Amino acid sequence: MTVDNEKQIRAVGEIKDIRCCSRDIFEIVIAQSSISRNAQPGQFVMVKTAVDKSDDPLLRRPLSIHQVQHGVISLLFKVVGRGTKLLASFKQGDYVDILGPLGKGFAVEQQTTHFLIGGGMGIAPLLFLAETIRLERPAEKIVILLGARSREELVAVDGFFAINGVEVKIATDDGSTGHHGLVTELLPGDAVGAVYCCGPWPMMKAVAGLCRKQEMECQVSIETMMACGMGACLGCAVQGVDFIENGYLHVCKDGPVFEARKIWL
Amino acid sequence: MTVDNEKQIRAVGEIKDIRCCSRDIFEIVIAQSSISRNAQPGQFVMVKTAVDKSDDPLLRRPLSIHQVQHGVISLLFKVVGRGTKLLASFKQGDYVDILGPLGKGFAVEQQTTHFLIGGGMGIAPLLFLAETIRLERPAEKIVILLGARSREELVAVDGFFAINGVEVKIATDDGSTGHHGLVTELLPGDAVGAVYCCGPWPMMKAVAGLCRKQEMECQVSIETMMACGMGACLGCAVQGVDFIENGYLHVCKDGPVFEARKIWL
Amino acid sequence: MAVKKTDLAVSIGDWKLKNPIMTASGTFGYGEEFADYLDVDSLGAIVVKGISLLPRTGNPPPRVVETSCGMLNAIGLENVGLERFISEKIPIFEKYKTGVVANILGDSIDDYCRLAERLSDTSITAIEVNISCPNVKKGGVAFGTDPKMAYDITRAVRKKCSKPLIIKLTPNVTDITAIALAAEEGGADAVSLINTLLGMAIDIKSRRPKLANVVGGLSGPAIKPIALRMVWQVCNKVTIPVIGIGGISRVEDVLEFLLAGATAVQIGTANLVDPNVAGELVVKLTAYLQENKIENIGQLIGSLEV
Amino acid sequence: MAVKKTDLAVSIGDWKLKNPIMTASGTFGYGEEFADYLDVDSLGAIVVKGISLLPRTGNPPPRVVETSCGMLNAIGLENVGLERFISEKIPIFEKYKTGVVANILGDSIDDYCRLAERLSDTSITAIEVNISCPNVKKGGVAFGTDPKMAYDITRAVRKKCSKPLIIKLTPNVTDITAIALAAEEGGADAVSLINTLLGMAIDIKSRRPKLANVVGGLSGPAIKPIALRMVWQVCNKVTIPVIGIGGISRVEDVLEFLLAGATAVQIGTANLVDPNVAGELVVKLTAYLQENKIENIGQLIGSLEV
Ligand SMILES: Cc1cc2nc3c(=O)[nH]c(=O)nc-3n(C[C@H](O)[C@H](O)[C@H](O)COP(=O)(O)OP(=O)(O)OC[C@H]3O[C@@H](n4cnc5c(N)ncnc54)[C@H](O)[C@@H]3O)c2cc1C
Ligand SMILES: Cc1cc2nc3c(=O)[nH]c(=O)nc-3n(C[C@H](O)[C@H](O)[C@H](O)COP(=O)(O)OP(=O)(O)OC[C@H]3O[C@@H](n4cnc5c(N)ncnc54)[C@H](O)[C@@H]3O)c2cc1C
Ligand SMILES: Cc1cc2nc3c(=O)[nH]c(=O)nc-3n(C[C@H](O)[C@H](O)[C@H](O)COP(=O)(O)O)c2cc1C
Ligand SMILES: Cc1cc2nc3c(=O)[nH]c(=O)nc-3n(C[C@H](O)[C@H](O)[C@H](O)COP(=O)(O)O)c2cc1C
Ligand code: FES
Ligand code: FES
Repeated sequence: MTVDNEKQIRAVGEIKDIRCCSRDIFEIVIAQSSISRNAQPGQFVMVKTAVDKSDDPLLRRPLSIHQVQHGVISLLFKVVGRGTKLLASFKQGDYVDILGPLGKGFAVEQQTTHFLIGGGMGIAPLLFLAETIRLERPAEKIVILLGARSREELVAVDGFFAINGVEVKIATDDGSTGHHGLVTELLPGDAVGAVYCCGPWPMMKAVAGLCRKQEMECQVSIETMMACGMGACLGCAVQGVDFIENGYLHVCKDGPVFEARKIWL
Repeated sequence: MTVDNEKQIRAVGEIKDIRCCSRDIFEIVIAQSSISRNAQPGQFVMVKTAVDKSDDPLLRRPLSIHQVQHGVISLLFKVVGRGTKLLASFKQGDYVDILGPLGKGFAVEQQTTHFLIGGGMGIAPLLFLAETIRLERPAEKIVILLGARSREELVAVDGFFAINGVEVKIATDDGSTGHHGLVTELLPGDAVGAVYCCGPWPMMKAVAGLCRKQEMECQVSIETMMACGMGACLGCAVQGVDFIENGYLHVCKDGPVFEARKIWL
Repeated sequence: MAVKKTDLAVSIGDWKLKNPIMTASGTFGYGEEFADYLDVDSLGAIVVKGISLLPRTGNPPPRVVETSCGMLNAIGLENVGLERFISEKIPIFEKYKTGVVANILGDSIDDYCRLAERLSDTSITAIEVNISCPNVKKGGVAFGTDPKMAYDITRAVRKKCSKPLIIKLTPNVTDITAIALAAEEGGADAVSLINTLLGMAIDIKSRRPKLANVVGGLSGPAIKPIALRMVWQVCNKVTIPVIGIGGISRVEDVLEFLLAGATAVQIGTANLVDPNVAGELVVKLTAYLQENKIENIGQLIGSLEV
Repeated sequence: MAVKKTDLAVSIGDWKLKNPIMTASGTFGYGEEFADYLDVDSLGAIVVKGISLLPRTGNPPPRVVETSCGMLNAIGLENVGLERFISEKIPIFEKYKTGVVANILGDSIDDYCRLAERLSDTSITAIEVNISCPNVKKGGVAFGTDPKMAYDITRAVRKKCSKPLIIKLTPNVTDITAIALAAEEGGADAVSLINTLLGMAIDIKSRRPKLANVVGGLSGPAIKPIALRMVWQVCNKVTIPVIGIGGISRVEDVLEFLLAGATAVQIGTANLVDPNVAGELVVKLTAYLQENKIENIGQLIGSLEV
């Protein structure tokens, strides 16, 4: 089944670990050397959640690559429907069928400071991104701004503290930890550098707006419904600013990461 | 979900044990006090094999009650398709959704000798039957005749040896254990008593034929495709000898156990 | 403020159902089979196994086969016939404190008329006409595949039927709205849809069809999107109540059909899998209305925004 | 005895395919998307995304939604248009060592004719005509729902088309055999079926359709029994080759369609789930023939015993 050509593959990986981080948020660690070798931060995998011999749920589910280590990838996901519910019931030692790495990830260029802004499950791709920036650009500053509804919804923050010289700031809607308010309020009005953002639409819209004002480069990671995740079905359409001339963009191929100024947010 | 009224119920039972008896034959032990209390030998349960949140496979699978003990029932099944394959992947501690006890089981009356004849997976309902006869009629003789393709396919025989004063005879097609030949050849030509038979059609036909000749009462347990197992869909039709006058019999309600002389075998 | 009672009642003509959850013909026996699993009286109504003038033995086995998220059946309308239905089954129904709908089928318009006329004299609550059956006089084309035939049969039965009259539509057509309109014009009090979609399965080992009848009717979750589309289309065309059927097993499914415009729904194949499901759906639908502070189920019906 | 080579080749008119496994339009991109997952050249043929005279942006999102064992799509026939197709895509196809079928769509018979004429001058192997599209001149009724329109469009396109001509049928009809016969009479070299079944899904939270287009096409394992029944019915009526499509994902599915009489099959939604599936099916089909000592795939085709 594995077509390992150092590019996109379909492979079955053993689950090395699966654990509940909070009420309905899980981290799953899957052994997959090819994907872990080729993945870029911001890319995702398509995960089959149906058990063998069952055709339901039919479609795979897109999940961002959360972290990459020694031949394994880890995913951080929230149970929102039946696919993620099924995935949460997988056990260590089970095998899971995945496609990846898929899509265009974050572009990291030289900057004074890298601001990684995550809201809710938007935190998922940011750990891999932070680790990559630290590795490739050891001298540049990394600031992580995380927003969540409450302390309970704020998971997987520890990973960031383990990275050298990373500053982490937190905001919660209910004030149960960190700043009481929106994550956008954590971005200094005089900030200079690049912004990488993943979260709910209103948050990304707000962040993109701030960046436009402060003339910062901003990349956002977009979510849509996806059937294939690999550019075949054209299901994942989203309007770019050049929609009238060039038609829809396709999140799984052209994204999921886009320059904010190229998308209608 | 449980509607426990000492009759048929739909209930979720915890899997106390699941083990592979041979290559593709499994025994599963399910905690279900109501079903274990009400079950009669020859009755069956309908088991949901799809995992929670999946609609596929849609239908339940009929399995005979193999044994009943202290609040648990056990099932003995062979993996033949996707439903049984899924069931085999359940683990101890998982919960399984079952309906039961269903159908009409074996009728046990006073006899000099009770011959229990099983072929292949037809062994499944016979252990519960043997234990019931022993309990209800301690003085009567029980003879178990078992046929299988080979030694490997012959499973769950030990249970019979544990029953007081039971005689067990074995035949295999390849002679790898017991008599080299058909299980029907194990029935003495001068046998007197009642016959209870479960196995492939050709075997049940042969046994029914012998019984007719030897004027023995013979009950057979029939398998058909079933959708509901409870008399609602009329999917499980089979011709009785009075078909012209009365139409089809329905295996899940009128059976699965029938007097051999009332069925077109 | 006092908690207002949630009102789940819906109407089909003069007939008031305590809630919109019905069972579908052929999947709920005569109700008694389900007595161990649920309280039949808690349902809005039950529709019993299709009934013909004379008893039918139905098709030879195999009659059912599973498919992906669905099943095919070719029961062949096995039933006890009108007379035994009246003498043996109706006394059972009289104990139920809910509506009992007789589903009727025949080979000719005359068959249907005689069934409707006779049943109108019984305690049956309503009559549902299964027009997916082949019209023997027209070379076996199903009544329900032609608007003219659908109109003719509805009109003829309407004259003989003093009970609420439901015409049950087949989905195996190019334009189901044309058939629904014909039924409305013919005098139906409601239409119910969909019946099963014609399907087939083959056993590759024996190289034979899996059903003795070769083809059979597809039902279950697999067909839900088609059923919902047809219900929505029909609700946009007719003014009489529409009863939604097809792949309903969860309360979310019930809500989808109500939002699309169905006044009530019928639960079919799901009964065969989970015999208590119809009762559970009444409970869950009630809870949904309460949680969402919807006082009257009418507020949901047809409230889809497109 | 020397082991004979297994022959999987099938023919559609003069066109010989090395095996009967094709991919279905709209589910395999232009082939290149799948290069990482399988060897496109190992397939019998690929059918590429439907193409219109002018580029189309397609429908607004959401465009896809999952259903039980199936999916609904309302892509809206997004494509790059004929000119870019010829200049950008055909050069890619020329590298493939397998047949490439162009799937065409339009608003009028004239559209289809111009597409067929222009593509006949290219290196495309064959042309498949998607007649599920609405006929703008006839008030938007799909060409494929009326035998007369199906005949007219086939006949007109046939005159302009020098390549093998496949007419792709919609299942949303009362009698698909009538449409298939019309296509045969109109001069088609083959018919392919089925396209998607019209379906719908509703989001109960927002009370809005899950697809921006409200309705969409249902595909996947859920529809396989319907597709197989239609293929079998059509195979019993027409003499031209039939290409089976609908819910095929396993080698058993392929065999069911071949037994029912299909000369070849197309894999659709399954490509979206398992991008290497079509390649695997070629391998598994070959293995099946070898294990069962079937020398020629022709021995399987139509060998169902009813
Ligand atoms: C590129 C990409 C990366 C993602 N990364 C992550 C991640 O790292 N962690 C995480 O928790 N989630 C992530 N998501 C979202 C995740 O894919 C969905 O939550 C998941 O598919 C829902 O599946 P389900 O079966 O549990 O829910 P369903 O029962 O299918 O649906 C439940 C809800 O989720 C929405 N939904 C369903 N499928 C998708 C989909 N494909 N994309 C977006 N929304 C959907 C539905 O509209 C519905 O409201 C990502 C999505 C995309 C497109
Ligand atoms: C009353 C009754 C009691 C049974 N008891 C046992 C038992 O104790 N142990 C045991 O191993 N098996 C038993 N069976 C058979 C068992 O139900 C089937 O093997 C099982 O349903 C197959 O499911 P599957 O999904 O694995 O196979 P599928 O993939 O559904 O089919 C594989 C093969 O099994 C046959 N099959 C499928 N469903 C049924 C069915 N409902 N009844 C009969 N054959 C079927 C099919 O024709 C096919 O050839 C019993 C059957 C009945 C009717
Ligand atoms: C086993 C079975 C028997 C059926 N018998 C009848 C019948 O006698 N009369 C009828 O009008 N519909 C009959 N139907 C169709 C159902 O009432 C219903 O319209 C159809 O199954 C779609 O609903 P579902 O997907 O919820 O099952 C039958 C369906 C099944 C599965
Ligand atoms: C996302 C998607 C896009 C499709 N686009 C086209 C198309 O452009 N032209 C066409 O003739 N059929 C199109 N189809 C229909 C398929 O080719 C096929 O007929 C249908 O999906 C049934 O097969 P399946 O169940 O194997 O998917 C499309 C199907 C899907 C799922
Ligand atoms: S999800 Fe299929 S093209 Fe993007
Ligand atoms: S299996 Fe449904 S009536 Fe017997």
